[in-house]
Amino acid sequence: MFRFPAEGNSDVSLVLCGAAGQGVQTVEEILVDSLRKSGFNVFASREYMSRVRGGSNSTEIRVSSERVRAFVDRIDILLPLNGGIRANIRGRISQETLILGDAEEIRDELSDSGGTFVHVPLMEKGREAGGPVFTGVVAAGLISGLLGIPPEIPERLLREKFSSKSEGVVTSNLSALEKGMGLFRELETSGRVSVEVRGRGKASGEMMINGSDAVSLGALAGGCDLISSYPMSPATGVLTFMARHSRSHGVAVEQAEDEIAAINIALGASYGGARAMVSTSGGGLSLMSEGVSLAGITEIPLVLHIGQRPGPATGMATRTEQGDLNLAVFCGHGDIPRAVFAPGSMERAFRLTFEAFNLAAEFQVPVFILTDQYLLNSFYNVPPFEIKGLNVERHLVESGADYRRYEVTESGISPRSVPGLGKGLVGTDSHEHDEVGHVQEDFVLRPRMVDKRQRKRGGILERVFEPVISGPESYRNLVVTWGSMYHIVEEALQEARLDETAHLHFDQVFPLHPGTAGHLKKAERVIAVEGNATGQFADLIRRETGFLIEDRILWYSGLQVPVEKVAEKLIEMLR
Amino acid sequence: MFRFPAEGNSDVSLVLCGAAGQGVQTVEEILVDSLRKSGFNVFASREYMSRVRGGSNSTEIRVSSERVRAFVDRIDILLPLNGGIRANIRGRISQETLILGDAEEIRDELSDSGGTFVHVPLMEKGREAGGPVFTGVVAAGLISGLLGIPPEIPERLLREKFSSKSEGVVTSNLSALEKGMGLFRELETSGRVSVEVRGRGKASGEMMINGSDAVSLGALAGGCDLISSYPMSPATGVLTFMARHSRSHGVAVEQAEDEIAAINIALGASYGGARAMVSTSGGGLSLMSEGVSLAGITEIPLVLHIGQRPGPATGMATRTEQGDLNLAVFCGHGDIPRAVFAPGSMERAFRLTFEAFNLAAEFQVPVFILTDQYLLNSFYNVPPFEIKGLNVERHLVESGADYRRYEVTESGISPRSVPGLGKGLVGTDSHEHDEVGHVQEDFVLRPRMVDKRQRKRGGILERVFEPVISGPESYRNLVVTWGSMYHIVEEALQEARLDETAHLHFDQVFPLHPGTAGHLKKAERVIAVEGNATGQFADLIRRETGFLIEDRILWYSGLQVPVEKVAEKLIEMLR
Amino acid sequence: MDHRIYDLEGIDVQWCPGCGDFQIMEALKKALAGLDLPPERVVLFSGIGQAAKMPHFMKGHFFNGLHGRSISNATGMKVANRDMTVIAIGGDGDMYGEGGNHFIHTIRRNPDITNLVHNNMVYGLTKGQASPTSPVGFKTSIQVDGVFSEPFNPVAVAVSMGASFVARAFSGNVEQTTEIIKKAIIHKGYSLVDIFQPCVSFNKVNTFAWFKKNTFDLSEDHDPSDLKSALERALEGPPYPLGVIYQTEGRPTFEDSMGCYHRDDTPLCRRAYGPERVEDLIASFQ
Amino acid sequence: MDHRIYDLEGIDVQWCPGCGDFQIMEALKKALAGLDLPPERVVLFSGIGQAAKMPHFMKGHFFNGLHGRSISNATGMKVANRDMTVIAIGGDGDMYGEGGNHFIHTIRRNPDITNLVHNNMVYGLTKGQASPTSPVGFKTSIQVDGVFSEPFNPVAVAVSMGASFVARAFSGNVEQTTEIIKKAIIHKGYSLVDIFQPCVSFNKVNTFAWFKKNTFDLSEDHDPSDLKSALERALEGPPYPLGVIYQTEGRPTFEDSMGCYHRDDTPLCRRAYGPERVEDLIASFQ
Ligand SMILES: Cc1ncc(C[n+]2csc(CCOP(=O)(O)OP(=O)(O)O)c2C)c(N)n1
Ligand SMILES: Cc1ncc(C[n+]2csc(CCOP(=O)(O)OP(=O)(O)O)c2C)c(N)n1
Ligand code: SF4
Ligand code: SF4
Ligand SMILES: [Mg+2]
Ligand SMILES: [Mg+2]
Repeated sequence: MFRFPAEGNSDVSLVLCGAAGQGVQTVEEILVDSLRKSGFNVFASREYMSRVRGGSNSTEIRVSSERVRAFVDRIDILLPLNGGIRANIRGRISQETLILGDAEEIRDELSDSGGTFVHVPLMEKGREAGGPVFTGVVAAGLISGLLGIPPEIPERLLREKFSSKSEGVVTSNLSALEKGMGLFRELETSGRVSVEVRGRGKASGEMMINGSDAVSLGALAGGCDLISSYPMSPATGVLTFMARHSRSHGVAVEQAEDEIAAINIALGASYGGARAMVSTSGGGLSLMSEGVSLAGITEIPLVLHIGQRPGPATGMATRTEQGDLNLAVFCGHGDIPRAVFAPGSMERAFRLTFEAFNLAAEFQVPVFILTDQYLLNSFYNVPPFEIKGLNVERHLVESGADYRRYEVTESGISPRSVPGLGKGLVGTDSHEHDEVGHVQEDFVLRPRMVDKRQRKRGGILERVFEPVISGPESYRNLVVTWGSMYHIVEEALQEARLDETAHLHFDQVFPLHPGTAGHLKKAERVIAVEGNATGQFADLIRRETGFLIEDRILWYSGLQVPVEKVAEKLIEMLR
Repeated sequence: MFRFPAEGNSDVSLVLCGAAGQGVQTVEEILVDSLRKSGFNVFASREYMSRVRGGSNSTEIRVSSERVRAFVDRIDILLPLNGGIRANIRGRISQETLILGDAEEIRDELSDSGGTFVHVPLMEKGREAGGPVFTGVVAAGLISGLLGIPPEIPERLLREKFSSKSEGVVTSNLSALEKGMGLFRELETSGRVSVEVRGRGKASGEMMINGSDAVSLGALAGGCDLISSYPMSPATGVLTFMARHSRSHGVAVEQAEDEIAAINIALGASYGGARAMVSTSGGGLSLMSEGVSLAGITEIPLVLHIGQRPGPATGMATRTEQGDLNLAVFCGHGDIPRAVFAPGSMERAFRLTFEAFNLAAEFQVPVFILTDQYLLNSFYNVPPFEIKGLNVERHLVESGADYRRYEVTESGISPRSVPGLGKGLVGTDSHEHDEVGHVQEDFVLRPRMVDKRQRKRGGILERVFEPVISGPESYRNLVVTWGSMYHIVEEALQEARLDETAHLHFDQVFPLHPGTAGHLKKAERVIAVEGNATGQFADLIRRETGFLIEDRILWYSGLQVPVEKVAEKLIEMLR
Repeated sequence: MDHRIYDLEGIDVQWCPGCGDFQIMEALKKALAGLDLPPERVVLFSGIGQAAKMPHFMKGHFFNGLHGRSISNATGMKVANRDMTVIAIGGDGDMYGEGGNHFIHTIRRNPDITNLVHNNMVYGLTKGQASPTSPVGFKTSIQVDGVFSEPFNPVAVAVSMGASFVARAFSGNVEQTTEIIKKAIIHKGYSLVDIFQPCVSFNKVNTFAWFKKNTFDLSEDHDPSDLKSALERALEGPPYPLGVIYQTEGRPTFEDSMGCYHRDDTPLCRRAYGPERVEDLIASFQ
Repeated sequence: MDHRIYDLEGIDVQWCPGCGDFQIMEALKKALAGLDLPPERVVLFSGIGQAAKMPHFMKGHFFNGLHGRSISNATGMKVANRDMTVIAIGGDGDMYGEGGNHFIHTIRRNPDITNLVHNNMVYGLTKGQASPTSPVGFKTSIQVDGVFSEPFNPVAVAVSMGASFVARAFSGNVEQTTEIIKKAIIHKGYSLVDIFQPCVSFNKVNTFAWFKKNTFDLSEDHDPSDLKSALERALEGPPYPLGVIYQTEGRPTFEDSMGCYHRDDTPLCRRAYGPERVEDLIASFQ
């Protein structure tokens, strides 16, 4: 008999998989929503192929009494909706895996997979409910039953979802759901499975949100007035979110002809006083490099959201990696002050995107938010974002008649006005320029202006966010991470139960917090965990602090590294 | 009385200046050519404004019995052809400066400059010779006389130059030249000036070449078949050179609509078997970043010549800086093996560009040549480039029927074929791909392919050029430079006469030679001299070796740092 | 030649069932085979998008490059080796959006390449955003209030620029599309074939039925060498005429103008320059 | 309003004596003053090139950005603040070469900006390479055997795309140029004014005299609202007609379509959102 959570775990890891366009996403939506509304802690992470139909995509859903925020390898229950199950899923099936599948569809594909296959007649029940399209909802019903979700919750969701459709559609869906629950009751009666996740009730008032929406909310909260971008996975979600709320929330949204137009429209708008952003991936940022350089010399604020995916070039378009750190820190020609954030959680994605707009406005520099496909397409429940105490700082002044856009100041920051805000004329120039903004070939002015811009680095450094340290206060080993690796390593460390090992996580990767070297030097052994092939962050740390992190756990398969793999490697290295 | 070379110098530094389009360039050409043909060692360096007419440009010409290869601040003789002399020239005039100018044109502009103004009626003599356009040639005659150039040399040059023009034009020019020489004889008779540079005769068989032409020759020698680029100062010279010799030397030349097309045409051609290059500046490289990334994953060889100028953005379009090192090393998204050369002399510009083609072909990676406006627009005499022993290695194989373009090998290098060379099909892909080149979303294949590409870093590192060390073998102080800074610092060290100080120069800046740290650690004090605002190379050294070069002499005025300034700062720091 | 010579075995074609891309691939294979061109003579270039995946589904040399840049890659290839038949394939976003500048300037250059644009009036691969050719009012997840910008008419722009070969086809008519592609390949110079292609997943407006209804064959008596009437035809629609809209013969090609072929016809990959190539130039600096 | 209100004192205008750019600047100043627009209402955008230096030589707000990108910058500005008169200035290389893709797509978008292109058929600032509009055969230091590619006809492309205002002018005729620029500014939507401009330093073919000889005023009876005859006019030449070639009124502008103005007319720089703006959205995730 299968009991979940299994011995030693507090969560159940359920994986749905199936062809694109075959309803996996519907099942996922109903389940995730129902689970959260039932008060479970839920984590869900999607991986999908770069194609529209067919193939095989999957979603991992972890259900727990504790908070869950990371991707694991382990599959407790696998629910394949279609055949053609891919190696990345097969390889995760163990003796402990219960596979609930319809033999009519899956046939003997998984017979030698090592898991226990239990036939559930999803398709037949779907047909009974009204046709093959309802198979997914049958599956949702089965799982709802399994996890003990009160039936009225998914029922209500289905009613809402199909409220605009005919009564017949609603009835068929409800019937499919009920048939799925019936399948569970049969399983239960047969005594083959039992699931009990305790602790329901706490998460029901929380937000269930993914990285893409967290970044978008942060941007809107930060006063974003305009986004112009070119669609590119995995960064398109932010553009889509903004488009959806464009009219209701007063934000201008443009899908440009290419990334170069996108950044230049954004810079033109920012020059005109809009709080502007772009959202793209590494390839788009490569194309925007010249625009970043323009932002550098013109001192026009700009927020760039970069959703990383494996490169070089097209790489793996719908997959994940942390391979664009070097590009974010160094793109554009010439010396350009900037800041780069890399949030490790939904809360930080929201908060740092919010902060990015203020920082960009205050220092008149480009500010990057580095996320990745994994973070953007993962969901979990979080307490509602706190907005009290946050202020949108526009950092604009009315210009006087003799306004000088590039007045040289001690901080390097020139009071910023925009056309139409005051009496003065506002000039901006991509050449080296004088205080008014006119091009000059003056070899005394040039270093003065360079120095003025470089002085802003000091101010940016004062605002830098501290890295987060967790684990024992006095540690011998220190694991260093950035961006989406945060929760993976947090959980891996819990699982690995390593003594004297702490975790130092960076949500801001450039500039580095001045305390960085101090933390590193306290450890006897430092290990970087990164999602790229060379250890870009470890190299950056060495550049900034001189500290060499020799031990690196580097992962670049295209999928996020699972908790267990990190734990395993850490144990190997540290025990 | 003025005597040149002045006490303590072995060279005379002559500066010509005047408005664009006013003949400064003609004077410069005649003089430089005549001097070299007379056997003098000559160095000439041009600085010019980003405009077509007017303004004030200048050329420094150093004439010496020893080799001269660097820019100095000192002006021994100033010859202004027009008024409107700019601050960067005025500021260099000292009590030792002899100004030969026509009061009719210069008026009292330089009366409080500190130098000694001697009126020479250049304009009147020009008019006598045939009109104001001949003023420049009069000036050339004056200087020829002054430096003791045998008259027949400039005469012959003028005859050649105007051979296609009417006899009248030739006669007027020769008459102007003679009148100029007459002016010198008057000066001499008056006993006010005497010049004697010894050591004539040695340089006459040498090449007089600038950086732009040295890079171009290196490319042609390296087998360059195609260059596609978009004009951008200071990199256009290479494109122009190739265009001039396109038919005679069998190279395809295309001015593309933009830099993105330029690099993609080059990559298409390289895929097809051409040895291809692009030439651009930092802004163009920003735009090409995505193309660099494409070269990375497709493993298509490409040579990129980057003529640096001050940034960010448009910056100072016709000026010099070393500000694009970060971009060259890190541009493009994802992890991309590459090599970056930064030649410090004409010989190295030739040789390293040559090598770049072989290296790119062998490792199937992008190879960068980082130069700058200073190097590209400076001339000096060098012994004829040695081509014996150099071989163009195409590194191509005939494909068999089952050819696999991305065969995984131990070295990471897959034997490269191109369409039409053999029986096989040649596939290439910007996605992660299998050995044949087809896109695959395979999480086992992905790291295998990443590792294959990364293994090439090992091979590239084996080929790395050693840094050049000069000065005492056991040193306490070490000055570190790269690129065009080489000769400046060489001369500055001679001038500064610092004990126990050596000079470590890098012609290849990425990857770094494994011996780098060893050299650095031997010194008690290390000083980097760079032409940018942050010390990009010093930061890169720290990233690669952990060694922090705290002392940095950074120069970013837009003009090349003169020898004296470096000497002065080094003395300040080291004495 | 049997067009199945172009089949790639054991592959998983990633297009949606019912997508017009299948038929375009069929037409291309038939056109190539019909011209007796074996896969070893053909180089397929593409960018990124659904259409651009084609080189992974059929035989040939191939270069699947960046989004929007394939005609530049193809132009370089054609210079490197004039013996090859060069085809550049992509979607409307790829060729007219991201790659718009190369589209214009490749027309000006006139390399002997054939450019097939699968014009489904939508971004397929990235799941349904508007493309430059989407009709005004077309609603998507980003164009929530419907497309605002005027659609791009590639045929009209190409004709107004005097492109040397401009045609429009519809994937639903494989036979005609095959014939048009053949003509495009035979044409010496840049040939644009804009191919209407239904995207069953994301374009519920410009469907197979819509294209069927809104297209018609150019009458036999259209003279594609007549620029004026070609322009009229290019601006016409809906319904849109299908066929060769404009063609002008005899314009020299880009690659033939390149200095590298002035004295030597050898493809660049077979050249064997040594450094002695610069001896004369070194001397000229002495 | 006296156009000298636009004069900037104490500056060194960097154009060559005799360059057509001077006259275009004069025409622009006169047009603005003629429309009673003070410099505080006007924002000048430009890229890089000789033409693009103009904002440094006259009064106004200005944004002198990158080579080729100014119309994108200008579009963003117009969204940020619809009260401003936005002019984008550049050369033929800037607007049709490096910026070619933005040219096409800005036409589609139709923001209310005026685009002045100083078409001297050469790259001036970089010393004489061919531009997209250089005539075939034009010899330069790079096009040593003469230009090979067909010249770009911006007017024909713009008209064939249905740009809402398309005109051609000649710098030598300041009065007519002034009138055309006025109309372009008044026109609500994207207006292209392609202005023939002699470059005395680098274009010895298309000189003042050449332009004079090869242009003529559009007759009074040309109806710029008639697309068909506009297209004919656009393709005509040499000699080339000068004047407003095509104009269509009433097309909505890009900026007016933006969601940010759906409920609120305030320019974006004056908005005062606080984070409470997302309260409802946060709730929707609960
Ligand atoms: C530089 C860059 N930007 C964006 C993308 C994402 N992208 C891939 S395909 C595509 C559009 C596809 O549309 P289309 O070219 O019309 O082809 P279709 O899928 O419709 O055949 C986009 C935006 C990318 N790969 N590269
Ligand atoms: C990205 C980039 N590429 C190239 C350049 C160099 N560049 C500056 S202006 C120019 C062309 C100028 O020609 P045009 O736009 O016709 O203006 P004109 O000088 O003729 O008025 C070029 C190639 C640049 N500044 N930026
Ligand atoms: S998404 Fe559209 S274009 Fe892409 S394969 Fe499917 S139907 Fe074809
Ligand atoms: S180079 Fe030509 S375009 Fe530039 S200012 Fe001189 S004449 Fe005018
Ligand atoms: Mg499409
Ligand atoms: Mg021009």
